[in-house]
Amino acid sequence: MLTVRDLHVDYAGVVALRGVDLRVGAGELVALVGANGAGKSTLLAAVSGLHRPVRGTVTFLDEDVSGLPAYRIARRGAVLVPEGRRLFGHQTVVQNLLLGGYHRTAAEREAELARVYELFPVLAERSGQRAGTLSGGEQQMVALGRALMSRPKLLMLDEPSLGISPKFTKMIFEVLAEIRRAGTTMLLVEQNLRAALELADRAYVLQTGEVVMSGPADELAASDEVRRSYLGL
Amino acid sequence: MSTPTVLDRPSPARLPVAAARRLPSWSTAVVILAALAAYPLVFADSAAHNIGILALTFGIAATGWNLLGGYAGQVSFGHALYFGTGAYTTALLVRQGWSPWLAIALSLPLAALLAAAVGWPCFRLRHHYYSIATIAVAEIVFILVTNLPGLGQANGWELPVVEQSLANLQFSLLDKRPYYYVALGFFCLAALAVWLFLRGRAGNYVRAIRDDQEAAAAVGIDVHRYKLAAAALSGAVTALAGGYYVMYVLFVDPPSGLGLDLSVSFTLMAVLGGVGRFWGPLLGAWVLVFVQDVTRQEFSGSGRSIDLLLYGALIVLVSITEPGGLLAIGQRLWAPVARRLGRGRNPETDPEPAGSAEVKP
Amino acid sequence: MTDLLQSVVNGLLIGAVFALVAVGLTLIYGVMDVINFAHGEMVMLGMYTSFFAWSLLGLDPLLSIPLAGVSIALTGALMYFGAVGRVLGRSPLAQVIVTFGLQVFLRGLAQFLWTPNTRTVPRPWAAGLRWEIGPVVIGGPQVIMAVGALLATGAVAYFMNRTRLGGAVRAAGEDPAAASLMGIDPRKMYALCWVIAGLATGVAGALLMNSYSASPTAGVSFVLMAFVVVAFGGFGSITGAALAGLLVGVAQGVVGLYAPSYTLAAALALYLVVVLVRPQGLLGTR
Amino acid sequence: GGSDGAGATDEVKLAGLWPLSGPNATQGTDVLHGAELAVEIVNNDHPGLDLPLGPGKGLPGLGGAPVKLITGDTQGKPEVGAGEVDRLVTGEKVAAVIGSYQSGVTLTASQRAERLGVPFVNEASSSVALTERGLKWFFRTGPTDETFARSMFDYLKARQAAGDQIRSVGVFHSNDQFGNDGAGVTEKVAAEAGLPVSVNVGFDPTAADLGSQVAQVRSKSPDVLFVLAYTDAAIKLMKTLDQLDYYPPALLAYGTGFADPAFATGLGALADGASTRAAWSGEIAEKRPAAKTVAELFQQRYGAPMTENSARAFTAVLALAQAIDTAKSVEPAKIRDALRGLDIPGDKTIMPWTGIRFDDKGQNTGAAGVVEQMIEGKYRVVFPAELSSVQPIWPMNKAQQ
Amino acid sequence: MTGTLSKTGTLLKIDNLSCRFGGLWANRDVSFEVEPGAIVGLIGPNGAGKSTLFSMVAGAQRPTSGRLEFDGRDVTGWAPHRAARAGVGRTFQLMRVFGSMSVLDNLSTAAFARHPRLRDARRRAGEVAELTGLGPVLDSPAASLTAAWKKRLEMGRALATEPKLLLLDEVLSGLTPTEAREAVEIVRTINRGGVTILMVEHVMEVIMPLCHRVVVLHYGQKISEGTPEQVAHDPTVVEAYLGKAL
Ligand SMILES: Nc1ncnc2c1ncn2[C@@H]1O[C@H](COP(=O)(O)OP(=O)(O)OP(=O)(O)O)[C@@H](O)[C@H]1O
Ligand SMILES: Nc1ncnc2c1ncn2[C@@H]1O[C@H](COP(=O)(O)OP(=O)(O)OP(=O)(O)O)[C@@H](O)[C@H]1O
Ligand SMILES: [Mg+2]
Ligand SMILES: [Mg+2]
Repeated sequence: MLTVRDLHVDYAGVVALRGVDLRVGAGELVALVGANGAGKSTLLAAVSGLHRPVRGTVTFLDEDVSGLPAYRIARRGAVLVPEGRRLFGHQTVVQNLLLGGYHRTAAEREAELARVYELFPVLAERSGQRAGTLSGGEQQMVALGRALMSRPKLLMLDEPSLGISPKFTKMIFEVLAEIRRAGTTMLLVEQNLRAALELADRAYVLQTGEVVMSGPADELAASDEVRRSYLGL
Repeated sequence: MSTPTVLDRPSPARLPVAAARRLPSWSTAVVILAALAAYPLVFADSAAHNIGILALTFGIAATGWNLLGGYAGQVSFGHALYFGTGAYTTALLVRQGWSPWLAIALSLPLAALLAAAVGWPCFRLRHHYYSIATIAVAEIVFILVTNLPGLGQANGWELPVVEQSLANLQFSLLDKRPYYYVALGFFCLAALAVWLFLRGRAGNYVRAIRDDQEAAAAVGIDVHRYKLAAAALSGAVTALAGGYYVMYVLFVDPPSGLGLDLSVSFTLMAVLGGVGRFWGPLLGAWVLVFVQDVTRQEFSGSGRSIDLLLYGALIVLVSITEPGGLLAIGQRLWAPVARRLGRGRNPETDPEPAGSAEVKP
Repeated sequence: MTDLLQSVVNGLLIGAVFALVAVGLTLIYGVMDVINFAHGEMVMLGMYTSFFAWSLLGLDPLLSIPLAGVSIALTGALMYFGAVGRVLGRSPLAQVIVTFGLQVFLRGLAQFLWTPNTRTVPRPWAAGLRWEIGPVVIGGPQVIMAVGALLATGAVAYFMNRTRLGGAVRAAGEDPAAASLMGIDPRKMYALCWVIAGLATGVAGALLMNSYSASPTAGVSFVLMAFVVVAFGGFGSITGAALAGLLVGVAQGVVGLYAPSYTLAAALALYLVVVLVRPQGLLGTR
Repeated sequence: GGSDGAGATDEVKLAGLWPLSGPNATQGTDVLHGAELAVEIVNNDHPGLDLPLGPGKGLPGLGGAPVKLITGDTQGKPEVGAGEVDRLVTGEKVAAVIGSYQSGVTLTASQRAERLGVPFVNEASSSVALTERGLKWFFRTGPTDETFARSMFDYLKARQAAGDQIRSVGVFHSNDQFGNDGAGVTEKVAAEAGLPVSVNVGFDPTAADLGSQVAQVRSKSPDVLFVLAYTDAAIKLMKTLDQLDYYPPALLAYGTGFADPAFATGLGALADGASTRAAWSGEIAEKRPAAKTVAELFQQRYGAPMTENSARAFTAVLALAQAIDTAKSVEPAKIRDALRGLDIPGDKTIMPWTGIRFDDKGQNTGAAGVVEQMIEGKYRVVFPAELSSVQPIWPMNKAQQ
Repeated sequence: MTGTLSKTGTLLKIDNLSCRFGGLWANRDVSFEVEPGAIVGLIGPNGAGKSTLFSMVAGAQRPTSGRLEFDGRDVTGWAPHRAARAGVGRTFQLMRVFGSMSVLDNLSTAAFARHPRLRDARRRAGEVAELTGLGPVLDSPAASLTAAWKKRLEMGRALATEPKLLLLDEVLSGLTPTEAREAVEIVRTINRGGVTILMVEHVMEVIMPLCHRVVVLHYGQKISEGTPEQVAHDPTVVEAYLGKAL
């Protein structure tokens, strides 16, 4: 579904990604792990069009999307839940959610809204509240719900558990599992490595802008290198 | 202690070069001042001197503005108020027979006090709210001076023509170099005052306030107090420009001493030259005065405003091509040369704080 | 007493016009965070459009409203694509200065193209109307301008707050990157924002021709007041601008009765007092 | 005039400083056109024209040297005007300066000329204060506001004699040098005439709305309203009077905005009834052959009728040229002396004046004003009676019907 | 606002502190104490009021009611810069570095609080940089740092003011377990240097080994307090915060 080939990205001349290759098959949940500053967010930003790669190609659904602006990639069905949630704080919960389904028909949006409310009943209660005043966990649910509103073919998540209480984190992972059962392909960046590797089919380890390891998630979780460098065991 | 991770990473030291805009070194200052001192000798005609005098005078005002608006981040659109304080105080006292030197000197603390008094309530306001409030205050004073008896009202004041001497700050109009060198002296004074303020703790403090007020308070900075301090010095410096300007023109009325256009032009000069850069305002003032003068002389005779057309277009073009101001353009052009000369260091280069790649207004 | 009443009515009517002029300004501020110094010039261009519609086509200013609206909407798009859109993402000051350059440029352009002459529509249709309610005389143009202003302000407010597209414009304003992740093209939304601001401003210009004269500097008298109205109402709040416009208008009217030289000063002072108590303006949120 | 004598001398450079951009650029350009036409008449042969230097080419006193007008833009700003004097005197080495329309600009520009020791001839600034400063290089060809005020009060006296009731006057003035000084003069002359000033309203020239200011005038209902306003405000005022349906019995303006052609064209019928003082009038020009010829030349050249402003500039330039010709020198001091001794009779001008002769303050004692009223879209002279051809309409709103 | 000042056994005494935003009580009658030299954890669900409590202690938020005592003085309602000078250092949950300034200038700006002279402040900044491992980025503009570095800078900057009490708001989140472990070491070192620490963190792996004592907030109220073990097994905490026992 998604193929990244030889991707190079830099920030004003400073290299952030150097020749990354990555593949996500339809229906897969792929985890992307690595230290701080390894380039995980950069990779997601490049795939979703927020950041323009210097070199390399991103192919999504057999089409080359490298260099397309973010909104066009989003319309093709590759949707990112960005670092820091990025809600529209001045708009209400329901307005945020509806913006998620901006390009769908009114009927589709209504149907999707009902599905999101089913996944996150709290959001139905809070639908009229301004998103900026929600608690961190609730905001994360809105961010996730907003991305689901467009019925993405590929859902990319950047550290969904960051700053979230343990109880909520657990809940979010449960929801992710459910979304996945419903057939959505996912690319997940997560520092909570144990949970991520538990959930994922496959994983890539990123280091200094390069993929240093990849493979089935359970194998990676068991590897010495990962246990030592990332899990601190 | 330990570095953040066991893993190798791109060295952060290779991140885009120094954001930390450093203050100018002594050597830069000496070179610039020497060039300024040589200017009227190289360009000998009166029109060039006139441009130099106005550029230095407005350069003082813009440098004053830059302290508050550029370094401390409090964008004032009402600085004509302090320029006017200098101009009007000087005019008032000189008309009473005072020495202009004394009159100008007295106007400085007065402007500082006024700036602090305006800042006291207005610094509660943030961002554009502050900017618009400064417009409001300056315009109210403008209207009061225009209408209340005692300050010349709308007619303004003429200053008496007296014997030409340094003591009287009046010189021959045929050879304006004395005017120029006095202006240069005043500019040095203003620049030194601003530099001394920025050099130490206060300079760090006001820049911290500009970047993040809450965080500044959290490290023990009395935000309000330092804003007031910056405003006071900024006001005094701007008043110096006003005082000298009125001695040069020998006339002041509300539009020429207190007008909104004047406030905007200080901002414009600073931004055009490079806001928050030490020499930016002077450069901006010079370019602006020059362009204004030349376009007016060359293109206004027709009464069709071609001068304004060009002037406006130029401002738009410069802002579009280089938001860091002319100084940044200059540095970019200079950089390869400097490198070839083996002096690659770029003390004032500073890109805008690195933002995300996406558009964000 | 009669005079006071008359002044209050005058103030309310002119206040509505201030509000309308301020709408475009607050819209661009609210979405783009840009103070548009060239706003007065957009009003001026709107007035010229309406004037030429009258002098060349014989259209009454009321009939030229759509034409002026569309023309200035296009001008807005041009200003966005040609200048302002190119400095997005840079320091707010850089953007302000671009709009300032546009101000000087457009004013110069108007003088270049149309000379500095003052252009007036001598007797627009609305000037034939006049109401006398008790001792108070209300001129037709004033009423037409006020009603038009309130309708246009309401329409813009409705669009921004109640429609899907308006929501997308606001979203792009709040966080363009996030908006583009929703499949919304933020640049298109910004352009749209300038178009709508231009539309409102053009309508304002045409309405103003019912009573005012077009000249290259015609925008000046409105724009300072518009700035104040926008900050007074709370940057970005359309209803706030409407409220503030009326307040400022009444303050001006009443003070004009006793101290005509201080009308502007009074409005500014009122604004200062309010904003010092409520730093975010009447209805502002940030 | 003069013959092409013994070979051409260098040209004589004169500086002309007017607001060529900014809000008063229309008037500034109009003034400039008048000055240009004068230069054209001096430099070229106009055999039949009975004006100084009309026939013949150039300045005969200087061997037929042509005059060259170098313009500077004051932008209507006093400080810019002063700077331009510097530039043109020290840079272009002009022999004398003419300018600068607005009184405030004339004030600073003439002070600069004084410091530089160059004659400054003013064409159209009427502020009384200008000639009260004891300047030695300053000359004004046009009437002062005081002269104008006296003409207007003479007119009022005549109306009283004709039976119109005039018990009080009001003043409505733009808040700037021109407006303030004019208001002061009006009050002074009104006091001399024994008429109380019941209301004196100053307004911000850039104000969007004049509603409450007019309401204030209305509340005092003066019988005559004196107005000092530039074009924009003049138009706003007339529209506001219409909308509030309030007209004072008479509205007497001090020229400027009311003399702008845009006033009549912009307002159409709404302008009817307004009166203004004038130093020149198209109607009078019809009656004088020289004035008529000049007005026609102007119309030909610029495709617009000559106005008071252009006529005044024309006259000032011609007077200055005559003085230089008499001086036979471009030396400033000699030109000044020649200006002091200048004596041009009234019929050798295009103005309804008794002539051009400067008193020791530099004021032309021959300058005078007339009063015109807008009747059916045209300004008609209504005072003094000997120059007028129509009866004034009193009260003014009768003209509206 | 009278009452005797507490004995020297307490550095920070939070006494019935409440904070209300409109109809919402972000904190309600919260009381606890922090003894000098301790590392105290503050945990609770999102929106429980932890950051608000920090803001009040640091003077950035005025309490609706209640009382704050710091180092033997009543500091209720003090302006933030006064609190900082009295010895309260804080970090911000959403990082607020001085973006246009270099990391070194960020640190020295903070160090000026105790060292008015530029040279002394620079020296202090250098010490802090070494302690927090900011050495490699000293010359970079703060805006260009990654989140993890910014958090580190937040910590260093607070430390440069030489606080008696350091308030750390989620400075260790978003780190891999290995990185977190290193950061924990830095916190320990700071603490050993005599700085008392009150920290908010959601990662129990960090809180458990580091904190001497933990306070739990829920809906603005304190629901539990004790050693990490006690708290982790408190059923109310499990129910409200952990979801399941550790
Ligand atoms: N806006 C920026 N400007 C300059 N450099 C940047 C910027 N954003 C990221 N970088 C650099 O790019 C590299 C990769 O950053 P990225 O944010 O992708 O890492 P990450 O793996 O997501 O880390 P984290 O776990 O902290 O989120 C880092 O070295 C960082 O210094
Ligand atoms: N300025 C404010 N205005 C209105 N409500 C606020 C404000 N600041 C905080 N709140 C509300 O107060 C509550 C407590 O917020 P606080 O930031 O203290 O929570 P927290 O415990 O730090 O949560 P998290 O773990 O998500 O950071 C939240 O519901 C929040 O929405
Ligand atoms: Mg990341
Ligand atoms: Mg928090």
